Amino acid sequence: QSEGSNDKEQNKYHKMTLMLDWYPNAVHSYLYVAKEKGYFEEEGLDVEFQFPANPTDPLSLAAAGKVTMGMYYQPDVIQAVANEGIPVKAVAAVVRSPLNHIVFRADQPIGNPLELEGKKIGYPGIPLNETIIKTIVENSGGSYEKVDMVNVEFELGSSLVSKKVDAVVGAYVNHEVPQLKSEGHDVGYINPVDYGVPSYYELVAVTSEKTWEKEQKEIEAFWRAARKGFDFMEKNSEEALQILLNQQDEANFPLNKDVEMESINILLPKMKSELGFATQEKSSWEETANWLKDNGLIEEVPNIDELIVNILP
Amino acid sequence: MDKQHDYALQFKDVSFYYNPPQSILDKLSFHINKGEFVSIVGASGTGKSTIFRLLVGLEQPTEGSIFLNGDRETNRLGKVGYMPQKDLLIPWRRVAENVALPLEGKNRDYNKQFVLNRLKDFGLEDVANKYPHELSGGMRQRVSFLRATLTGSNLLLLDEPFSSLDAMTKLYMQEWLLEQWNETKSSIVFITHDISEALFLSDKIFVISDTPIQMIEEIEVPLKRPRNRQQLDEPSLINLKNELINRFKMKVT
Amino acid sequence: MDKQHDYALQFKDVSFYYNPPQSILDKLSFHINKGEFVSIVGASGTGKSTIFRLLVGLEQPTEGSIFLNGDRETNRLGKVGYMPQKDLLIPWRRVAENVALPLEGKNRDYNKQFVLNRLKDFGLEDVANKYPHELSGGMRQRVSFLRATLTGSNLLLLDEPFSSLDAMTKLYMQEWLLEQWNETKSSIVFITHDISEALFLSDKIFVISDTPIQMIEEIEVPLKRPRNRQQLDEPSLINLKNELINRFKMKVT
Amino acid sequence: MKRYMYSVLLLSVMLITWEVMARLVDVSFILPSPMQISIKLWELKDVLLQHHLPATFAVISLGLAISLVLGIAIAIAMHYSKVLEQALYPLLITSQTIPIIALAPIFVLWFGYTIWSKVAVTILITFFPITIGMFDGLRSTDKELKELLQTFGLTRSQIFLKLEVPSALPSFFSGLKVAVPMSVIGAAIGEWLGAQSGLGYFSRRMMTQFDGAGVFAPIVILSFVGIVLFIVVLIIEKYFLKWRKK
Amino acid sequence: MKRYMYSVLLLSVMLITWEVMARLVDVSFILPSPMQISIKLWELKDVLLQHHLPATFAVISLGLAISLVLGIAIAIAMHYSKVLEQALYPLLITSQTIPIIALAPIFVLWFGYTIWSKVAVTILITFFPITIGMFDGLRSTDKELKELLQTFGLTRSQIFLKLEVPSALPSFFSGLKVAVPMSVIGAAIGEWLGAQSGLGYFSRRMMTQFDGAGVFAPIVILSFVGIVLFIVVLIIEKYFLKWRKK
Ligand SMILES: Nc1ncnc2c1ncn2[C@@H]1O[C@H](COP(=O)(O)OP(=O)(O)OP(=O)(O)O)[C@@H](O)[C@H]1O
Ligand SMILES: Nc1ncnc2c1ncn2[C@@H]1O[C@H](COP(=O)(O)OP(=O)(O)OP(=O)(O)O)[C@@H](O)[C@H]1O
Ligand SMILES: [Mg+2]
Ligand SMILES: [Mg+2]
Repeated sequence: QSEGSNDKEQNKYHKMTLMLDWYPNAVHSYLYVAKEKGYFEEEGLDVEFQFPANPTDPLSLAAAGKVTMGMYYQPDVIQAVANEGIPVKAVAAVVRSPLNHIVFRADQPIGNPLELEGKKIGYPGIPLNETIIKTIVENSGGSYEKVDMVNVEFELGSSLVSKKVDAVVGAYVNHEVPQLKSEGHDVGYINPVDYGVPSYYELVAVTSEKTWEKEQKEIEAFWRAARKGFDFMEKNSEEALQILLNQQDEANFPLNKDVEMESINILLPKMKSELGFATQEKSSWEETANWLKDNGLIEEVPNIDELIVNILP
Repeated sequence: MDKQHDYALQFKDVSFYYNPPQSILDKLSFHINKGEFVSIVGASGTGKSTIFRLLVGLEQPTEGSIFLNGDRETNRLGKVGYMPQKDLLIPWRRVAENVALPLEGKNRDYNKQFVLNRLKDFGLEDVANKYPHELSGGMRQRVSFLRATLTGSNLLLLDEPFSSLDAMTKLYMQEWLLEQWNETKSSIVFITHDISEALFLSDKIFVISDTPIQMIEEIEVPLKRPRNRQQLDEPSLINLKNELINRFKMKVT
Repeated sequence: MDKQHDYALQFKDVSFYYNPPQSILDKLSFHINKGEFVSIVGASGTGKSTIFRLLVGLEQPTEGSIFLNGDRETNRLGKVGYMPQKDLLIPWRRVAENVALPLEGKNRDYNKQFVLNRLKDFGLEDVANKYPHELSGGMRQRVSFLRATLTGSNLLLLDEPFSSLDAMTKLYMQEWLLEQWNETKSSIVFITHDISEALFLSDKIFVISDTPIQMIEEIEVPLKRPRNRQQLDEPSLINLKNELINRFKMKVT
Repeated sequence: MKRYMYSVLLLSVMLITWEVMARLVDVSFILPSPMQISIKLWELKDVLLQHHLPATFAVISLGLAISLVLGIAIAIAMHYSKVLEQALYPLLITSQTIPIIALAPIFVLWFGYTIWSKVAVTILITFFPITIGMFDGLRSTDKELKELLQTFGLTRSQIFLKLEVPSALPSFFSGLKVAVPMSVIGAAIGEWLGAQSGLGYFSRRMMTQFDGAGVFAPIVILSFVGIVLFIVVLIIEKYFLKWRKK
Repeated sequence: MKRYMYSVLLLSVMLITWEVMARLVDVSFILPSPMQISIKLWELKDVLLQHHLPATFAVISLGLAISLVLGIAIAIAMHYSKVLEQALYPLLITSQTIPIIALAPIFVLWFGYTIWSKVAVTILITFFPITIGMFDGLRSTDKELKELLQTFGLTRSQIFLKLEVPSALPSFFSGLKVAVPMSVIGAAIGEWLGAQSGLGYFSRRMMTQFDGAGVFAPIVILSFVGIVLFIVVLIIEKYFLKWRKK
């Protein structure tokens, strides 16, 4: 009998999967808050989080309809839509400026992008990172040809500290940097926005066109709940972090509290928006798309109106 | 079914080809009486084994008919006892299970006690639970022979059954075979290359000379039974033997 | 080296064990004269092949000495012609290359023409370039025999060389062997289970009765050479044969 | 077992050398020492054994089970249909010479991060040895024995069950013994490509944590799974082929 | 070749079904059609054949070459030393039952993104079949033939060259035929884990570009490499074992 009622309980909720951009860390606190505090349930949602094994899985699985939404990177979304016609829509902007910084070992400091010439730079197999390096090196008057780019997939930190590469791009100022520091590896970083890279949205949420058609209501409900989570995170960042930390068990990505606290502090200003958390601005998409076009990463700027939906509070 | 004379088996105008233009049997007729022991001798590749394959039903004559116990039979599978040249025991079955194979074909709930009794008759009760590879060559031949008799047919075809035995075991097996034949009262057709063996064992020797086989020459063995090996050393038999040997001294290249 | 009588080979008080307590040879002495053809008969497992293994140098006597051509030899490998029971040809070598093996042991630049001439002598020139699997059983035996003669030794040991041949081919090979022996004038020791074969071929028959072998009974074959097979049918030989057969009618189980 | 003495000795020497080397080099995220791995294994034993091992084991069992059903069915079909054999056998053989595993990433797109993407990789990698083993085994049936059973009047299905299936077993088990370690590898590769639990997933994930011992610990368990499964197959084989032993 | 008619037919049917399915589904990043793959292959032929193929081929050749030298040497050493055999053989067999490939990511840490990390994976995966093939082959030498050659006075090294090595060839080639497709898989897996060029790398990279046809195109070439290498081994084998044929 109790099993039967359990089934009914579950049927009440709409099942949803969200693939994070990475293993859970401070940037996802609001999601875990929303889950823990029951905000999703209030909206009638049963949300499951997945973590990608492949850097591109959040986008490709969202596009293939294997997950409801995926967290991805604005420039990469634009490329996928423009170049391959991947049928996705961006539904929310989560982090509104680049976290992706160029990280180097402090014993071999790199003061200016010009010094990247002749160095080995590790990146996680995403071409955008090549463009970032190209943009900052060339804006500093250097030549991209002289930079040695190495695909290291997810092993950014390990390749840097094991001296397989001299610097990495694709590492996050809010994660890898404090993480490496806490492990005693002294590192420095360069913010690409300082050298000509547009301040693109680091993290957006995407879904497939088909999923949007079918589950628009639920997706909107999702972001209502997420906003509540974000409000909570903003006001009680320590408690929000604790909720995240409680979520992790040994099976998950073990997090360092100090690292994550620093991360939240870096993140909060980059996530906040006057218009409301997760809202999107067409201008940001246009600016980024044009930068990509100028760098030959896309041939045509896609129709932004079709690409994004702005879910207002 | 045409009822013919009461022969154990009869070929009537049988022709057979494996690959059509090349004929192996050409309108061959012969018969074997009930209770007779007949040996077939002839050079390699003339078609002796083919005659057996036809008899047991693995091949069908292109023309002509084959009669078993006077009845014309087209489906002969399971009706003739056949003991191939190699002992061909199934290696993962114990002796008793190997022996029971022809019974399993007819009836999956055969009488196990019956099999054990037969094993006893053949002096094989001690090895009933052994695997074939635990047996000596002579033993395996006896198991194979017993199995052939369990088809229930009174006609047994033996295709060079002793050719791979050493000389001593062979002598022993020949005598054992005669004993069994005496007791079971079946008809036996026996292919061999060994003239002494044919003389010692058979009532008649069928001589095959050429392919395609059109006729078979029948030679009566002038010996009474029971026989003993010394009789082979009598001058009349030595003459018969040498005559046969000379006829078959094939070109060995 | 002690110079002894001029025997082709001699065992002097030879003892041998594979697994120490169990003795195979016990102070065995015997000899074979030059040019003699000797057959060894005896029940299975008595140690006939072991005598050969000692002779060719694959085993060393635990006690006693072995003499070849009157000289005491401890390293006998390569000095005695040995033809094993199976023909043991190397399958990826052509006939001529197989035959040349004993020469390669001594000298890597042997005379190819010499090998071809020997092949001709043995009627094998047509198959010189064939692979062993392309040959009939009788052919392979001949190749193996020729190879054994090329060790250059006048002593040839043949371990049941014809046991796996069919009866007809065997008769043919026996006659061929006698011819070769006549021509090469070597001494031959021949292990067999077939009494008729031993009688037809040898000057003497060595009879082995029990393990450990302490002595060998020698029986002269009362036949002049050249022989023909009909002589085996003479009453005196038939008696000798039956006597030997009765002695060896082993228990076949 | 005295005959394994040298192996055990060599293995010990290798482990000690590794331990010493690891201590000398002292960068545990590149080269953790056996001791560190053992400690990590002990620390993580609950989560590894209760959470990740069952996930991986489910993949392996499902993959092997489907491969077995599919492989045996296709082998039997090929055995009975000349046309099927001529059509499929060359393709099966050829498929073995191509790096079919390179297709694995596609499965993630087809099946998402469900168990099925990993099961598919496992099937892909185990299907061939099982099918070929079974088919070659059926084909190896002694033709003369088969004819003999026909002369005893046994029906086609009796001959199949009493002769052909038992004849196929040795070759089938050879195939299975190849497939079983492969299944572990298939599950691990599948988990690298997309998973949320499983030993392969955990190992890869520890890599991103610079936790060398954590990378090796699940591999040790995976190896153990491989060895245990292999031994299970050996035991089953021994049972079915017990007539072969002395 | 009439006997391959059904295979070719089946293959064609499969390709056509795939093409039709792909057109119906019409999401080329999940399921590109054979036609799209062919077109992509043609477009990319220069960069694939001139840049990535040589990189992968270098990995395969180096890996196979080292495996061959090492494997043959160890097989011979085991053949001549009972102690070595007893120490190594059980470990070699056991190593086959464990998912040793799961260690591949570690190589990236040890060798960086150089060719050696991929070569190491290739060696890891090809070493075993070559060693075991050679060793089992040497061990399969007919003992009676060996003794016969001793009685002819041949020395130990003559017997090794004239008898044992040729006796080992069939089993050695069986091992090599297993190793060759494995080497292609090893190189591809090695390249997934960290590389800057190579067909495996390119395929994975196209995945990040959502270019389905681009994922498959290098796999087609990899398959081709596998088949060609396999045929080369078949030809060499046929040459050495030509005495076996009719
Ligand atoms: N299945 C077959 N298909 C085609 N030809 C065959 C087949 N079996 C036998 N033959 C041919 O038929 C002829 C007779 O063969 P068979 O086996 O009956 O000879 P045999 O007298 O038994 O010879 P042996 O004494 O060597 O056993 C031979 O030329 C043989 O090559
Ligand atoms: N390598 C060996 N190690 C241990 N014992 C052996 C070895 N070779 C033979 N024997 C034993 O030595 C005895 C004599 O064997 P041998 O092969 O010499 O007999 P044989 O007279 O040639 O027998 P057969 O007629 O069966 O060939 C047998 O009991 C046999 O089991
Ligand atoms: Mg025949
Ligand atoms: Mg012997």
